[in-house]
Amino acid sequence: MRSELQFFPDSASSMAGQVDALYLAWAAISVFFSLLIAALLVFFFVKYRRRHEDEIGLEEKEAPLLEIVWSVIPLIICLVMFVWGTRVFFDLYRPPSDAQEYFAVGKQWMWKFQHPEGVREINTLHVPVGQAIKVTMTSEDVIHSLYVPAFRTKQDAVPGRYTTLWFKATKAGSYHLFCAEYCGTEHSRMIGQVIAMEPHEYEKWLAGSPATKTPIASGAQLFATLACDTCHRDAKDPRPARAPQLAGLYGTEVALADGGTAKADDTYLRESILNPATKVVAGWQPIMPTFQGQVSEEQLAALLAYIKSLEGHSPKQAAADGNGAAADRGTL
Amino acid sequence: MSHAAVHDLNAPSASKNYLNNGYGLRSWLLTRDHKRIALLYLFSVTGFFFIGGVMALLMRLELLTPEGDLLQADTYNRVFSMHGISMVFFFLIPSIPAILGNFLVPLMIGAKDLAFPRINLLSWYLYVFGGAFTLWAMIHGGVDTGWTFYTPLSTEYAQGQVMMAALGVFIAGFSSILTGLNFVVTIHRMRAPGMTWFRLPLFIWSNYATSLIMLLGTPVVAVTILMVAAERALHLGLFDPRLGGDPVLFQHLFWFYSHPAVYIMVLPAMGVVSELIAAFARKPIFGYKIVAFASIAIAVLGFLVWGHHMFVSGQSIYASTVFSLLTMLVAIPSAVKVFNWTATLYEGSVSWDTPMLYALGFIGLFTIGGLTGVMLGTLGIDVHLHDTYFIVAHFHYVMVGGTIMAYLGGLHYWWPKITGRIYRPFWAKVSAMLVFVGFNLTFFPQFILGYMGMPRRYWSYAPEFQVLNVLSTAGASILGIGYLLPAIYFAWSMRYGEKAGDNPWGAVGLEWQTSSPPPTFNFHETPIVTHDAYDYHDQRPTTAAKGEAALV
Amino acid sequence: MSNPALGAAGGAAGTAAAGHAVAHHPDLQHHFDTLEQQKDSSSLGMWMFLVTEVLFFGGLFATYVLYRLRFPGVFAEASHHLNVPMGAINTGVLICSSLTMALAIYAAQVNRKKAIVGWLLATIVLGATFLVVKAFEYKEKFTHHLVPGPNFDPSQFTPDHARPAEMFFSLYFVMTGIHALHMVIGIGLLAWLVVQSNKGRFDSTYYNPLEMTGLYWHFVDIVWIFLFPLLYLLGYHAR
Amino acid sequence: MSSEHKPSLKPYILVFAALMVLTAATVVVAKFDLGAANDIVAMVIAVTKATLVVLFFMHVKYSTRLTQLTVIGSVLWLVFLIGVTMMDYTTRRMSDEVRGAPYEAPGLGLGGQMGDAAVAVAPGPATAAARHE
Ligand code: HEA
Ligand code: HEA
Ligand code: HEC
Ligand code: CUA
Ligand SMILES: [Cu+2]
Repeated sequence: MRSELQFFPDSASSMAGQVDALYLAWAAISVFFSLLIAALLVFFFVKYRRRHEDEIGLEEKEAPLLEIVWSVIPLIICLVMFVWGTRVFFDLYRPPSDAQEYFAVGKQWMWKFQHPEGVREINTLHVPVGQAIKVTMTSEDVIHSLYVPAFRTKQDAVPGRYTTLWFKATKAGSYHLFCAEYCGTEHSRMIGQVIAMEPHEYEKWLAGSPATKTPIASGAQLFATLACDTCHRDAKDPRPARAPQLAGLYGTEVALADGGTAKADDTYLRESILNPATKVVAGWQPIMPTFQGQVSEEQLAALLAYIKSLEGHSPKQAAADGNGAAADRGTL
Repeated sequence: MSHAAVHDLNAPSASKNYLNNGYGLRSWLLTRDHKRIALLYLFSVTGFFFIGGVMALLMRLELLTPEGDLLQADTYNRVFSMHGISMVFFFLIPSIPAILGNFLVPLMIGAKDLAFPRINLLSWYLYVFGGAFTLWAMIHGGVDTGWTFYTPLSTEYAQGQVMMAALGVFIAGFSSILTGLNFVVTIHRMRAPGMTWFRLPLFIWSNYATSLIMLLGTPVVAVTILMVAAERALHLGLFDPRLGGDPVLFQHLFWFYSHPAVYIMVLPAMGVVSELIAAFARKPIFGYKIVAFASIAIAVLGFLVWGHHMFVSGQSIYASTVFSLLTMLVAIPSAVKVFNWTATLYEGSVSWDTPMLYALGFIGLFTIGGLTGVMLGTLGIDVHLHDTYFIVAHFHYVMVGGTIMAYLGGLHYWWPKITGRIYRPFWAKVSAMLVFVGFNLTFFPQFILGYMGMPRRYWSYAPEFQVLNVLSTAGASILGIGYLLPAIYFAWSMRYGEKAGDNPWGAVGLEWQTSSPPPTFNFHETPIVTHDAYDYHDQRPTTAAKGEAALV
Repeated sequence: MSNPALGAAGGAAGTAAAGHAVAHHPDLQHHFDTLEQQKDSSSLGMWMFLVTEVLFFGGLFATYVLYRLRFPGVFAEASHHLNVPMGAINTGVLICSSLTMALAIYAAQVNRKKAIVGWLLATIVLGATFLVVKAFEYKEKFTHHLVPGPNFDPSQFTPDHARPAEMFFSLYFVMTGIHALHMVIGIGLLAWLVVQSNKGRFDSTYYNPLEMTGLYWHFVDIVWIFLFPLLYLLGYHAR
Repeated sequence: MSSEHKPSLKPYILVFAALMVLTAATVVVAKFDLGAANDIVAMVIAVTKATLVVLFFMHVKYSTRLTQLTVIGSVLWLVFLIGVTMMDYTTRRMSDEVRGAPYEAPGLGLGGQMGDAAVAVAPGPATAAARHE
């Protein structure tokens, strides 16, 4: 597919065409201006070359009109290209609503992926053609950058927060996957492939791939091993409750001890596990220990998936509204 | 521009000048003469250029083949980091301001020296100390962070001598601050009688703008580096995500300086080009005032666009949009300058001397570099191109094709003033051609590589990128020879070159009114300025100025 | 511009006559024409230096602003571990020192050479007082394990506040540490001025070094004027 | 420059008194819970104090236009530095909403402790959307 003599990258995503058009337009503008300047320079250089030693140039003329013309023309070009470029940019980063959620973690020096179905891969990402895919990513150590040239998109994976990119592959094939942000010794080996497959092949591949536990299943297991269930007992448990019921919690409005309320969304759940004292549920003592430092990011995600599953939550409901920021956390 | 120093025009050439005014080591190392300090800078800065150049050659050799065979991955990383650090902080930033600027600012405005001669010497020592730390770091294993020192790689994960290199850059930063401070005060307070702001040569305007950036930007990178050092050495957590810190904040603070720093690198070059074009077309620069104000506009606007280095960093897309728009705006003054220079040639009396060749090279290559910069400022394209070889090509076009071209042009132009002697024009023209050809062969293929998606800072790469990389390496060796030649013939000319005379190019400008090399306090009598800059009509070159033609 | 002026020269002009009147003042450096030009130059130079100082601290303040807005509650809690009386006293001490510094310059302007030395010494004493108080505060932080790093004791904070609190203390030490370093340099400059003014070098015709050091000293005071409320007084009411 | 105006003691003493009073005021005000106004009052007082020092102790009131411009310029650049940096952070949440990125509590809970974790699971699709203000 890639020959030794190729001077343009594969175009294999729904956005590639748009980016290429923008690029080629700019390239044309650049070539035009570069040639224009070069031609004028050479022409004047020859035409007005010094004929004898004491010659001087003709007296300066002022030409305000000319100054205006050559300020305004580049300005207009720039503004037009700015608007165009910004639209492409927003398209590049605004995932369509039907996008499938994939998750990626960068770490020195590998990419770890997980499919929504729970399948995990390292340095290789299989995706179905024609399906919009949103990759949510973070990093375990330094900043990395997920880059697929054939899809014309990239995004830094930053430790401490989530970032996203999305793409829709349009052509089956295997494409380079690079880490574009310098991340230490083996930065140039933090590479892999995105393999775009026709949907039915993708299904086949999924079915054949070693099934890993779904997030919910591993969450349930963690819930036991971390001894969450010693306090958060099953509703049917005859013993007195030591902690609030978690089933059906997700998406509801929780009354807090300080009189306020909080929407039980992902962030709230996360918060409750990592920093339980931040928001104490009304009627309960803040006895829950913090699990900060004891659960990994992935385990956390599994726990969340499990807790959410306890009522078969509807995303729509959760999306309704609610600000999950902690009371003492600012807006930034 | 003036009738200064008339007494001395015909004085015997053996008269006292700044070069023969004392020969001992002390007379150099403790000098307060801005011209001697300029020469001290010339030698030390050139040293760093060749160090950086050798690193560049090592990289290019490694990149000849897709596999990593010449260097280890870790070595390669240290090599490009040291290449970037020495080239940016120890070569390009001080090059034009600290060498040509130091030499010329007092001369061009008719002052005896810079306002603070001792501080000027101090800034050279700071530069040397900073350089020594960096060299120490280089010898003891180097740095593996890239020249950008991104956190948390630099604070926690990098293995190399980050502290030492950071300290070196920190110290060199103060050198640059003090130079800027000296220039601003000198330009405000030390102008000769009659030297009004709008009679200043454009080189002064652009150095003034540069100095403002040095003063306003450098302290921020200094404190940022300090914070990185504190985090690395003392385990304070200022950018540490585990304490709730934000590694991207480092990028904001770093680029707040380092974007304006690219204008520190190019504005003085633009000033040089204005001088060259005026002198070799024997004509005032078209739209003098607009070109002067454009420098200031670049300096000011340049502080508001740094986020264009962070479009894919996770920066808010709204902030990115604003940064992109401002980036477009800051390109306009540069565009205006390019057009004004071109228009200056119209109906000029254009000589083909070597400095002019470099000036033309600058305009052409800077245009390409600048236009690709504006492409990168366009959001939709930068997402794909960020951290690819397209960036590498862009910045070498502006820094090497732009600034170094101008710097070499300026050196050739003022060499007779600095040393009193002239180099061999034949070799100068040969090297100008080698540099031009070698440069384009090295860096043009990298634009294509970049769009194909080859990431930068890669020590091994996918096989389909090889053809263009081979071209690039071939170009680099031509370029290397092109740079080696001037080092040889300049050195040669210091001893064996023909005496140049006070004004070999028939240029106007105060620096050409005094003897070559100038006396210690520059002028035998304070000049009184009565003409605008580049006023060739009222100040026709009186003696036949033959330029290089006399020598060929 | 068309005015091909001799006398109309801008900026540095200084007519020859003026140049001669004071040209032989012992403190006039060779490359300047007049004492006035020299004074204007050093004053402008000092101001340019202060500009860089503003931005130097600016980097720290920018960092502070971000994390403060990100963790308002944590910062308020962490600031409870700072000693407000000591901070307030130090603010007063610095303001006094600014006054004495200004008075030293005033003494020079009215030619009271003895008083210059006295006010300078007073400034040094006040500056040193500030540093001593600061040293006690630092010591307190050490003994209470509030210094970021391996010895930081998170158990003094609400559990989920501990790590951003460490960040607060990182900022506290970097900001006050760099400020204290500036004070030390300032005291060094003042000591040199004491020696010079003891020799009677400064009077109403020449007191440039005093004025320059004064600018620097006042600037350092201003930094503290911001540091004090930003670090100490957050959530003071909730103590 | 300062030499042009007649030196006098009175302004120094007055400014000194004002500075002391304002210091006391800032401490006293901080004792009361005024919500966000605490910060605003503290900053207004600090800026006032700084202005007094600059104008009188540093003689900027009697200085050249250039000096005054220098002071204004440095403050302006400080505003550039802080303001434009914050332009990013204040719009991050909006940005993450558009991009469908979970706007996470920055920093906490991520980073070093992810240790030997293998592969993470996507946070619920609704997270981001659930984050508006
Ligand atoms: C001398 C140094 C220098 C100069 C002058 C410039 C000038 C410019 N640069 Fe460059 N840049 C760098 C050095 C420099 N740059 C470096 C070192 C990096 C990489 C850092 C790193 O990551 O390691 C970089 C990276 C860089 C990026 C980040 C890319 C990325 O990492 O994703 C961007 C994005 O906007 C950019 C833009 C610009 C722009 C718009 C200009 C403008 O100022 C250019 C203006 C000039 C012109 C526009 C040309 C003349 C115009 C005409 C002849 C007329 C026609 C004009 C139009 C129609 C517009 N540069
Ligand atoms: C002023 C700045 C400057 C200058 C002058 C140069 C000059 C050169 N640079 Fe540099 N470069 C940077 C600034 C600069 N660079 C920066 C900031 C980076 C980013 C670093 C980072 O990512 O952190 C970079 C990165 C960079 C890369 C990308 C590395 C990577 O991302 O993996 C490459 C690759 O080709 C490169 C090549 C070159 C070459 C071939 C030259 C040539 O122009 C050099 C020519 C000079 C010589 C060759 C030396 C002189 C001659 C001799 C010693 C004689 C012997 C030679 C022969 C006989 C052939 N540079
Ligand atoms: C020592 C007992 C205890 C353990 C162990 C415990 N919790 Fe809790 N948990 C509580 C109490 C008590 C509360 C209510 C008070 C509060 O909000 O802090 C609570 C609250 C919560 C909430 C918020 C519930 C709501 O109604 O808003 C969640 C979610 C939660 N815990 C999850 C977990 C998970 C997951 C684990 C295991 C990893 C766990 N807890 C372990 C005691 C415990
Ligand atoms: Cu990961 Cu580069
Ligand atoms: Cu930039």
